[in-house]
Amino acid sequence: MILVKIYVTLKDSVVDVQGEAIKDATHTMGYPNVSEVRMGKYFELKFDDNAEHLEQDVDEICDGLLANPNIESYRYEIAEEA
Amino acid sequence: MILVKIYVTLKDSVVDVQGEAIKDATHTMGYPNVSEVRMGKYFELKFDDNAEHLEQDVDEICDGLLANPNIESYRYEIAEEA
Amino acid sequence: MKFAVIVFPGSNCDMDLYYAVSKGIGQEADLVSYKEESLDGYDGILIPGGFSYGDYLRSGAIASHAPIIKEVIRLANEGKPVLGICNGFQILTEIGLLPGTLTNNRQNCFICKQVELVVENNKTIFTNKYNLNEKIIIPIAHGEGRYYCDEATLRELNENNQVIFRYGQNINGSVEEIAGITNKQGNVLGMMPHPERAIESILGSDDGLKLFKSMLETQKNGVHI
Amino acid sequence: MSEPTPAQIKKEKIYQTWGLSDSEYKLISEKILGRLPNYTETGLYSVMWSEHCSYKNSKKVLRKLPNDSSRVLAGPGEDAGIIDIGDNQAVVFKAESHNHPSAVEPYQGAATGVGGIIRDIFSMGATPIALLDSLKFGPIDNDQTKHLVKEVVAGIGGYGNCIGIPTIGGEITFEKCYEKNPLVNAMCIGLLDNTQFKHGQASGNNNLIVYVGSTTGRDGIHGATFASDEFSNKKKKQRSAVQVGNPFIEKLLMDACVEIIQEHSDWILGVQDMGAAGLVSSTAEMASKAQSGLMLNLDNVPQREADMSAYEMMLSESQERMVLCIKPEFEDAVLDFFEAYNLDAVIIGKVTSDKQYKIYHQNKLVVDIPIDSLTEDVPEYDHHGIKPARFENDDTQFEPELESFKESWMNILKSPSIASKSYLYETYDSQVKSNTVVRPGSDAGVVRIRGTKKAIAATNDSNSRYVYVDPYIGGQITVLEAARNIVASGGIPVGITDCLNYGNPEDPEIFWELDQSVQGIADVCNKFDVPVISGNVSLYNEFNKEAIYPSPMIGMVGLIEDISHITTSSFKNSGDLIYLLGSTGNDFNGSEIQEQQLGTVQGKLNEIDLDVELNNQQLILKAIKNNLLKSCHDLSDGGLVAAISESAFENMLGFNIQTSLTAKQMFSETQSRYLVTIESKDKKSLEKIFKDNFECLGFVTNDSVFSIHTSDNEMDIELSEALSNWKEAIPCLMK
Ligand SMILES: Nc1ncnc2c1ncn2[C@@H]1O[C@H](COP(=O)(O)OP(=O)(O)O)[C@@H](O)[C@H]1O
Ligand SMILES: [Mg+2]
Repeated sequence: MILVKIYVTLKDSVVDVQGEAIKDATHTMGYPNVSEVRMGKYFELKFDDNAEHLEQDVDEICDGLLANPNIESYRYEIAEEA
Repeated sequence: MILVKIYVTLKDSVVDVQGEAIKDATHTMGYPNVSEVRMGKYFELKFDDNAEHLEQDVDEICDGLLANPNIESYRYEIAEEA
Repeated sequence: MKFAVIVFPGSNCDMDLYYAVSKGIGQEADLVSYKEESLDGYDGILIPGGFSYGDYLRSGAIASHAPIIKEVIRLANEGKPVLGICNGFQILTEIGLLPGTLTNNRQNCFICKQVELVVENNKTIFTNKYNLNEKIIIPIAHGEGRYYCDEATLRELNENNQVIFRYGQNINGSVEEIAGITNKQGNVLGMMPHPERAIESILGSDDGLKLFKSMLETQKNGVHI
Repeated sequence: MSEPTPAQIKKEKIYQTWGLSDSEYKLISEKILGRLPNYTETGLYSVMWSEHCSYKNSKKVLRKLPNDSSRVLAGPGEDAGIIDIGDNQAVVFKAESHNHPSAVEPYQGAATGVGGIIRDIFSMGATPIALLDSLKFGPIDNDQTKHLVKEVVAGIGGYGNCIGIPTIGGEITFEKCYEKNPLVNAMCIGLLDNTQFKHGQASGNNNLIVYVGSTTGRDGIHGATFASDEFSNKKKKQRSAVQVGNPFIEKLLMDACVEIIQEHSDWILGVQDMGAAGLVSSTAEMASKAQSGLMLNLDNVPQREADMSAYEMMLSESQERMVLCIKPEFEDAVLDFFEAYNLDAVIIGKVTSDKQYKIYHQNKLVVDIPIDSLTEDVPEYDHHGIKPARFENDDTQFEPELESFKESWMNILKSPSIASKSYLYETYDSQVKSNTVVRPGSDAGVVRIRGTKKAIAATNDSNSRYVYVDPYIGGQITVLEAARNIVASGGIPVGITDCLNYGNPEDPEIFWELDQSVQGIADVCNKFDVPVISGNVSLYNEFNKEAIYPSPMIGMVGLIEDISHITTSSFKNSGDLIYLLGSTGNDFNGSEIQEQQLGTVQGKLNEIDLDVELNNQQLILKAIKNNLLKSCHDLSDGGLVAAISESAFENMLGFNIQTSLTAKQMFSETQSRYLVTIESKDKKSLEKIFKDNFECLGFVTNDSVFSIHTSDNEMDIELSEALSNWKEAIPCLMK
């Protein structure tokens, strides 16, 4: 079993409405020192061991599905699993 | 400036309706070796340097805002930034 | 004129579109499953609103991998009219037939209400029955309807008159109040508001009817652009 | 970890922690089984004998409610009741509470509440056509309540919008007593185009039991007993019971179930949703109703988590699951049918003739009990009611102080319970399916029935202040208010569903409130010939022993015979004449203005003359059928002040009125009144219908001013100022 951790984040040029709302909420909660919040997505995908072109597959899944290239970018880490 | 990366994931016992739908989609896309998908949230919070009880603050923000303790758990990493 | 209304798992405005075509303009419409692999014989493609695949992950993202999509792209490239409403618009951007992206409303919640739209371009196959700058009342019902694109794309949309509808007031944070756009060729329209819910005055407005009539008019008499 | 043995369960009284009393346990082991129940069996009894599933504390009271009329095709007992609306069509509706789950996890609690009530409707083979919701929270003056409101509303919208059923109405009120015990009631209405509905029955030896839908996990285990339990600080650990809704799967299930029932009724004998107490309650009820037994093999149940015990599987409340009973010769057809919808369906058991409930898990027989004992042998409790002390010294009639007429007027408009809720309900899709003629914002929501001239009006109403002040009259008022909303929209009330939300019924004072208010509801239903065809009881709504106000919620459905009768509450044109139908007394006890000025509600309520009420309803309907009314609005909270302002707002019109009422009486909440407008040419015709008992107040204007002349006062109010008080109150508080 192979575990792939994928992080999808909004490109810097795109306003993050949810992040902004969360930042405001942290201030109301009494944490004025939070100066920026960006919200992204985090995925854990498990692959059966026999994945041959793992990196290529992951790239394709990210480009085609998990991230929207117009507004998002992604990175990932591959970890073996028991 | 301090950068905190926060990962919020559904507890294992909670059904991940989005993850299931994404898994099915990866199969349609031709990656049958994806055996599980879990979807979570990823946050990047920037704190002004003068954060005194940083860990405590982050815990409070996570518990009270970013994660729903009924169904989610979280972990985080703290990194200095330029 | 024969329309295909594409039905994805989770589409929920498919019947509304079906009625808009069959009752509203008296034309033939078929509900066509996302599983189908051919759209031969259809003169127009309609992609309905709703929550395809629950809108999980990102609205329209999963639907863009359905088998039928290849055919939608083929017909679009052949110049057939393709109309995506709400979730349909989101799907059209996901598959790249239209530029930009629909993201969370500025208010960060779903909004359902009657809104005013301004017809920005009435020389299209979808809007030739409207007057230029006509103000029409059409309902919206979406949570992810804030149109976003980068500056270059925006410039191009404006230069090519691809912005077809703008909101009278910026209702959800869309760039330049954009509510609906076409592709460069003008045969693919995506819009967040629901013209198919505005075809009978008893339901609050019949301003959407002209959109469907425009498509029919074009089919009969060609486009007067 | 191994399960406790039967002897341990008895010795350590483990059953008590699951809500079974000593005497109930004794009844099970000594009378029913003649042996000690094992762990799984004890679990089954504890959920099936909970108040939520068995109504053991409320059955006696519920029998007061009439459930028959010439239109009733099915009453309580099925997943939902059915009302004939002619032309071989029927409406199916029910309301359900999800109070405790929403208190714990507001988004998912509310969402799964909506999901659950929708399943109750489509399991009858009906196509859901509308949703409503009744919500009660504490005052929005703290972050916790704001969070609760935001999440509950988001959960309701999240589910309803996604599945594509319009939310056409509801109510939202704020009261201190709901601070820790919010109420979340949801109602669904379905349309049956063929009145040959399916009973949820599992009959006929060797017929098969099919499981379809989502996988089973450990979610919501003991949700049903949890819903029947009082709430306190200590119980935070119950958070593990959270269920997560998947409206996407539910949409597939809904479409599939409606189709299989409508198109392939020969394949199936029964369909039931898995709601509270999941697999056990759905299968046991289906078999018990059909006088059959049932054999289930849990190894076939699709499982999401590893190593689930039989107990966990039987009690799981995982969402979006249904059970069907089918004929064996159609096994393949049924499984293929669901496959085409991308739904997992499996055979998990069969019907037997021995009336036993036999459950196998990992090749062992883990349950072997008489199936009827779960549903039929529940002891019924006859509680004793005592009139609470607050009803002593209650003969005073409150008199409001009007230091400033204008300020009092504005205070009514910005009171959260009266102020516009559009900020909240605009997050619900109210139009999907293109049948909604009247969206939230008028008196009742209205959906037309495509292909006919008919439409359905529906409303959710409760007025717990009045029920608190006088349970009997308050119960009456709740039904009357609902009926007026239907009538004002042009409909004839045809049926009711209810959610009876109360505190702990073992407290005699609370039981008295329950008993009295249900009597009030029943008496009005009988008088008006409106049956209660379904409903739900939610007791133990207490937090640290503080009970909510007695809060019966009435979901009423009306039939509009011709869409041309549909009437809304908003003024239409300047120059139209404004009439008040019904006489106004000094009714300030229990009113909004009393609450505002005293900080509480109290005092005696005047008796209601049901003949006058009925007569006024008929006059309104007659005027509507004669096409006279341009608008019609019933008077409720906030009296004439609220009603006339609300009517003016939608089309931004003003009015000029001159009334024989005093300024104070403008705030009176006397029952049985309506505010209507007509074109001036129709003056004679209207007055002929109304006969007496009305007052022509004045006329609608387009000069953006409310001009008010009472017998003892006069003032002008700017429309814009009134509007912003009413419209901005909720958004401001929510910020
Ligand atoms: N939770 C809700 N969901 C949908 N509509 C709502 C909700 N709350 C209030 N509304 C709508 O707001 C309007 C006013 O509600 P309310 O003051 O309770 O009406 P009434 O006093 O006539 O019963 C109604 O149209 C009602 O349907
Ligand atoms: Mg009303």
